[in-house]
Amino acid sequence: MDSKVIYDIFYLLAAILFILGVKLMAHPRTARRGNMFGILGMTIAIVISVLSANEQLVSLKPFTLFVIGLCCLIGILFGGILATRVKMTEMPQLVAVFNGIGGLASVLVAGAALVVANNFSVDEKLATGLSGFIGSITFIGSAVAAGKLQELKFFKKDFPLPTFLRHLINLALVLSCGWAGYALLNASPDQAVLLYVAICSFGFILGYTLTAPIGGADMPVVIALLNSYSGLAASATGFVVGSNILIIAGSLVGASGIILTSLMCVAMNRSLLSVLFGGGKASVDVDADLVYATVKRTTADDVAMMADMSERVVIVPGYGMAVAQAQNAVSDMAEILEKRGVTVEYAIHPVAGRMPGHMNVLLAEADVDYEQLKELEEINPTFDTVDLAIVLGANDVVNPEARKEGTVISGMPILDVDKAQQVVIIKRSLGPGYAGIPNPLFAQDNATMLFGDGREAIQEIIAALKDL
Amino acid sequence: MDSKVIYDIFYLLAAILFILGVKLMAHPRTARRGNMFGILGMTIAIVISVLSANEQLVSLKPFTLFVIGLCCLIGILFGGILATRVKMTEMPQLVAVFNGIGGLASVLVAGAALVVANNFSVDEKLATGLSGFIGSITFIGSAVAAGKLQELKFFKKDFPLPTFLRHLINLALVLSCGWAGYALLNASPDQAVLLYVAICSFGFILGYTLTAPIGGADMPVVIALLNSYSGLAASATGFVVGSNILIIAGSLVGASGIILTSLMCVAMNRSLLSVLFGGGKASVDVDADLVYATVKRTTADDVAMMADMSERVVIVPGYGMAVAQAQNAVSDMAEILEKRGVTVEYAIHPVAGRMPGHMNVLLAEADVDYEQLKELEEINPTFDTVDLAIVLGANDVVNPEARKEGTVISGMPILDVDKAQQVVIIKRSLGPGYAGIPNPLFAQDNATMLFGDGREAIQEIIAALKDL
Amino acid sequence: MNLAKRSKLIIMLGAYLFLVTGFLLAQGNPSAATENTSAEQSDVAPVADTADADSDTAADIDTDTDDKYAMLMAGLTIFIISIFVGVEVITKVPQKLHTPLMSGSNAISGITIVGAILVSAKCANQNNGLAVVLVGIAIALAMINVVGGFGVTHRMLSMFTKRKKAPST
Amino acid sequence: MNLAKRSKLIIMLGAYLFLVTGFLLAQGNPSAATENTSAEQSDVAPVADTADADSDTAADIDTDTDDKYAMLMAGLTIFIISIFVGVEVITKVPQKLHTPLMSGSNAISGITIVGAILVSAKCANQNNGLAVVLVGIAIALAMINVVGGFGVTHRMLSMFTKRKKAPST
Ligand SMILES: NC(=O)c1ccc[n+]([C@@H]2O[C@H](COP(=O)([O-])OP(=O)(O)OC[C@H]3O[C@@H](n4cnc5c(N)ncnc54)[C@H](OP(=O)(O)O)[C@@H]3O)[C@@H](O)[C@H]2O)c1
Ligand SMILES: NC(=O)c1ccc[n+]([C@@H]2O[C@H](COP(=O)([O-])OP(=O)(O)OC[C@H]3O[C@@H](n4cnc5c(N)ncnc54)[C@H](OP(=O)(O)O)[C@@H]3O)[C@@H](O)[C@H]2O)c1
Repeated sequence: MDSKVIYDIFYLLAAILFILGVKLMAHPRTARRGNMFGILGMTIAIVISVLSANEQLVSLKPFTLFVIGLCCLIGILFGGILATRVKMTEMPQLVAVFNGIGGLASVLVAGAALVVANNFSVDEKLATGLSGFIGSITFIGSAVAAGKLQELKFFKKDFPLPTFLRHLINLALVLSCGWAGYALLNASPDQAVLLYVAICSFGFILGYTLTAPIGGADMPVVIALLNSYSGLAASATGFVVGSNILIIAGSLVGASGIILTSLMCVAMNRSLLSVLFGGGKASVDVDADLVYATVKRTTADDVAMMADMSERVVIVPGYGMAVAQAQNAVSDMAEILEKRGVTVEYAIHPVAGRMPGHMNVLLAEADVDYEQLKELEEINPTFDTVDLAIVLGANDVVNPEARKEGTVISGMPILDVDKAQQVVIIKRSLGPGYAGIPNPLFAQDNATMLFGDGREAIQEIIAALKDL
Repeated sequence: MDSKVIYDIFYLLAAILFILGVKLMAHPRTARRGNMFGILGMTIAIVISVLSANEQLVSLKPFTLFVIGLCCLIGILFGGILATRVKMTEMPQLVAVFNGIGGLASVLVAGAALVVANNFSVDEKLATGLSGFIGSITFIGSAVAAGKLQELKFFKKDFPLPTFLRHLINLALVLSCGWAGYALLNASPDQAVLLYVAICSFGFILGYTLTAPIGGADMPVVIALLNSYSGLAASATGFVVGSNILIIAGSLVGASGIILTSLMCVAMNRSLLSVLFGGGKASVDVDADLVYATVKRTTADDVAMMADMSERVVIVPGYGMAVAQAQNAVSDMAEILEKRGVTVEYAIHPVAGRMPGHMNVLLAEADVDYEQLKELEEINPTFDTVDLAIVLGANDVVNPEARKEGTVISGMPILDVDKAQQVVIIKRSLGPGYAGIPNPLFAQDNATMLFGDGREAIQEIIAALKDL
Repeated sequence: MNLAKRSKLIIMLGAYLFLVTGFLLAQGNPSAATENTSAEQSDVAPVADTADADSDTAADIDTDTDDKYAMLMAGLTIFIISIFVGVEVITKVPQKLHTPLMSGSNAISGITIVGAILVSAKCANQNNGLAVVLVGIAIALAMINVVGGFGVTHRMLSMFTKRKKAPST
Repeated sequence: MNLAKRSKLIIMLGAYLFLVTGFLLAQGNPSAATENTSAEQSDVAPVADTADADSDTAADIDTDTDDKYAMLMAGLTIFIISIFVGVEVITKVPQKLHTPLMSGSNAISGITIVGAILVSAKCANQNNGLAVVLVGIAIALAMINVVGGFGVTHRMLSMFTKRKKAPST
């Protein structure tokens, strides 16, 4: 009894550390400490759980402890490799992978708890079913999302079924899960395990049929949603094993995921339903050639000259910067310009790139001071005093069409780049961005295009600047 | 069992309503809805508790239900009378009275639970002891605070004992409570009740000895602190009767009180300890006559003239406005000035008056639009464009001494009234305010004094304005 | 603000440590634990005390005291997380609404009325009429707190929402 | 912002209703309740089932199922209040830190490892080696989640705190 008290107090302490950790994430200065709080909380929780397991073990003791230790080591090894090796541009995929892994772990834990349980109450069975259901959807859904973002062949091909049939299949799967879950509540232990396996299998299939038809570019929303699910699965597991820390930590993650999801949807001016079940995207009926009739080209030398003569330059990065991995080159260019007395700022749109905060992370990787990164509300009123705006691989987030009615991006707040004195757009072609519509900004009087890969173009500008 | 589920879900709903209610308090527009949420939550909680009590009753059923109903009615009656009859200027006292009543209720409930308990565990006994201890301190402490604020004779006389002896007595009382509480944990049921009575008696005395020596003007801090205590007492009672809603609601109140306490202390630049145990106030060693050598007087007619010729007038209300009940007169004066094309604003210092938000409530009562009320950070940078500042019964919050080192108010942020073109100070004399130090503002070149009761002075100005 | 934040942290950790030490003290006291068990045995109603004896060896059986303990721990968890909610929510209330906040939260602390009503049933079941009357007083007091607190808050807030009226004189 | 606030409310109420209906469904099912009791009786360990029979009449005696139920309710309460804390705390995180927030909260969801370790003891106590190995896999997976998530968050945040370096070329 006494040791249990101490354990529980430490669990509570761990929960407090998690909450404080997230709280400290509210500022770049304290965020690192916040992460440390999280690590500390997790370490405490794991150590305490091992201690209490050790105390409860009456048979297979050495074997179990060995398995726990070994598996922890394996996890640390692989987790460490993933954390240190993966490129910053692959962050969205990595988060998806972690999500999926977390979901699968929930499935396994709840399943194992069910197998060894001898007197599960109805509500514990309900929690087990939920845990399996959510966890399995999260697992496969995240795998699909990661595959699409990594642009793996397998996930690229279109989903073969028509929308109506797809919805029907999904509905059937959900109903089957519901039925299996209901049966689980009344089932004998042996049946229960079988039914649990059924729920998880349906969940796995559902994870695929739900996410496979969603376009690769919508994946970030899906990932945030699945992040939320992985938290809910952890919470459900908490109800299964009767552990408050799982409930608290899981609900924190659940809240975080759902908030990020809704922020992304708001910033894109789309509803979550239209992201998940399609129907949001209208077909392109604007004639791109007409829009682009007056497009002017420019050269790296000209851009360098313009930049050098400017007082204030704003760089607007977008998904193309991530694709081209141009962040370091951009940072170097900014440095050179600043040495020449030019004020350089970055305008970061909330949904630039493919995940929330994507551009911030990339630019931070390139050692850009976070004070230089301006958010939309902050920089938009000052665009008319900007001498030169360099749009680097951004498209939708600077598309003035968003101000009109009736386009797919109508209502989405955009960066008012078109109000700058001069605009240079760096991209490989006149191809559209994520939303698939042409951008009249490119043909504006004060705009010129610099065609080419993002990083190469910037490097050419740097070379030209050095020659000046 | 089934009805219990429904009850518990409704309790949870009530808790959610409380949280949402406080959340909605974040804006004047939604605050009323927030209060309604609170009322709804409380109604649900009470109805559910009566239903579940009705279900559990096996003997004395009609009698008990009658008592519950009757007592509820009595409570509603008296509560209603207090809520509707009490003047807005007496708000601080009223809050103190409610606090004390809540604390006493906690004492009684925990006591009754102890009397009828047959197998209280150690922790429930601990919670009972805490509930009695905190509740009894809250009860008497609040009574003293209310008495002091109402300026009742009985509470006015100085505490007769020297500081050192006082601390000793307090320490002895706390230790006695600790001893009684410790004994309570191991006591048999009969002993337990006696020990509980002892704890509460010590608590009652402690409530008096702790608060009686604190100056009347420090009472608002004490009230906020006791507010927090009454919440903690409710939480402790929740542990005693095993009810989560009490725990949640109580901790909300506990957090609210402690935050208000710390905000007040920060705004006054004093530590909580110095408020509670004295020692913060230095004796006045500035010669008031010297400071006030160059004070100039003015008349209501002159003030009316000055105000009429101004473009922008700022009214700075203080505790004196509350004493003189001048809020309606002020609002009328502002209206007349506005009709004559003068911009009128109010500068509200965080600790003007005697409780947080005191001035806001009074001015709101006088139908002043809350958009006109400016907070310190907002209005301070603009004081040099103010033509006339009318300081009405405020003193410390406009005392430039706060900018110097070594005075009792050093470091307290003040309203920069002295930067205005003209300053008129309306008060009855050259007497000091709450902090007890002279105010060099009164003798400044651009300042003139209008001596008299706040309301009468304003009414004279109004009359003069009408004659212009 | 930074100071306020830091003080918040300290307050929360303080409250936590306060509770935890108090609790540990109570638990760490072996005589208290025994007393507790014996009090239970003198119970009128049949409690499943027999299970207590062999419960320490079997790993996953909940006994009565274990459950009571678990409830206490859950209560403590709820308390601490609610304090977090409270702190987060209340720091967002602007200064000008601090007086209504104070009276409103005051009204919420009248929630003890629920405790009073629940206890009244226990008192009555033991045929303790006097205890019922005592609890009745508590109900009346808490009700004053509730009605008065919410009423006065409503009165204040109604003033805040009104627009400027025509001059009274 | 107003939209975000409203959606928050809806989300929370939604989650609440979702749980509550699921739960009511489970409780409202009488056959489930009987099945549940019979499953308990076939239990290996001696549970105090005898107390169950007369517990419904006596008011203040906690039985085993009652306590399990109370724990569930407490869990639900903790869940909902934690969601409030989460919403309050997370809405304060600025946009620029959303990617680290995502990976950090991801790491926190690896808390299932605690559940896995706790369950592993139960599996071992039933001499179910296979179950232990299965749970072991769960431990490894959750550990990847934890270490990877916190690691990558740390890596990102370290970049955020660094000042501008000298140009690389
Ligand atoms: N951030 C999020 O959380 C999130 C989540 C979901 C969806 N989205 C959506 O993603 C979009 C983001 O807007 P955005 O403006 O950042 O990107 P975008 O509209 O997708 O446009 C990216 C542009 O980058 C160019 N590009 C690609 N590779 C390049 C390379 N190697 N070098 C130079 N340019 C390259 C492409 O043009 P070329 O092919 O001609 O080079 C493309 O037009 C928004 O529509 C948003 O709604 C964002
Ligand atoms: N708001 C809070 O939460 C709170 C809490 C605790 C302490 N405090 C303290 O209270 C003080 C508040 O500052 P304050 O400037 O508002 O008030 P103050 O410094 O206490 O000064 C009030 C002034 O009003 C004058 N006065 C009194 N009755 C009057 C009447 N009928 N007509 C006209 N004038 C009258 C008094 O001067 P005469 O006697 O000459 O008329 C006095 O100098 C601060 O020191 C603050 O720290 C505030």
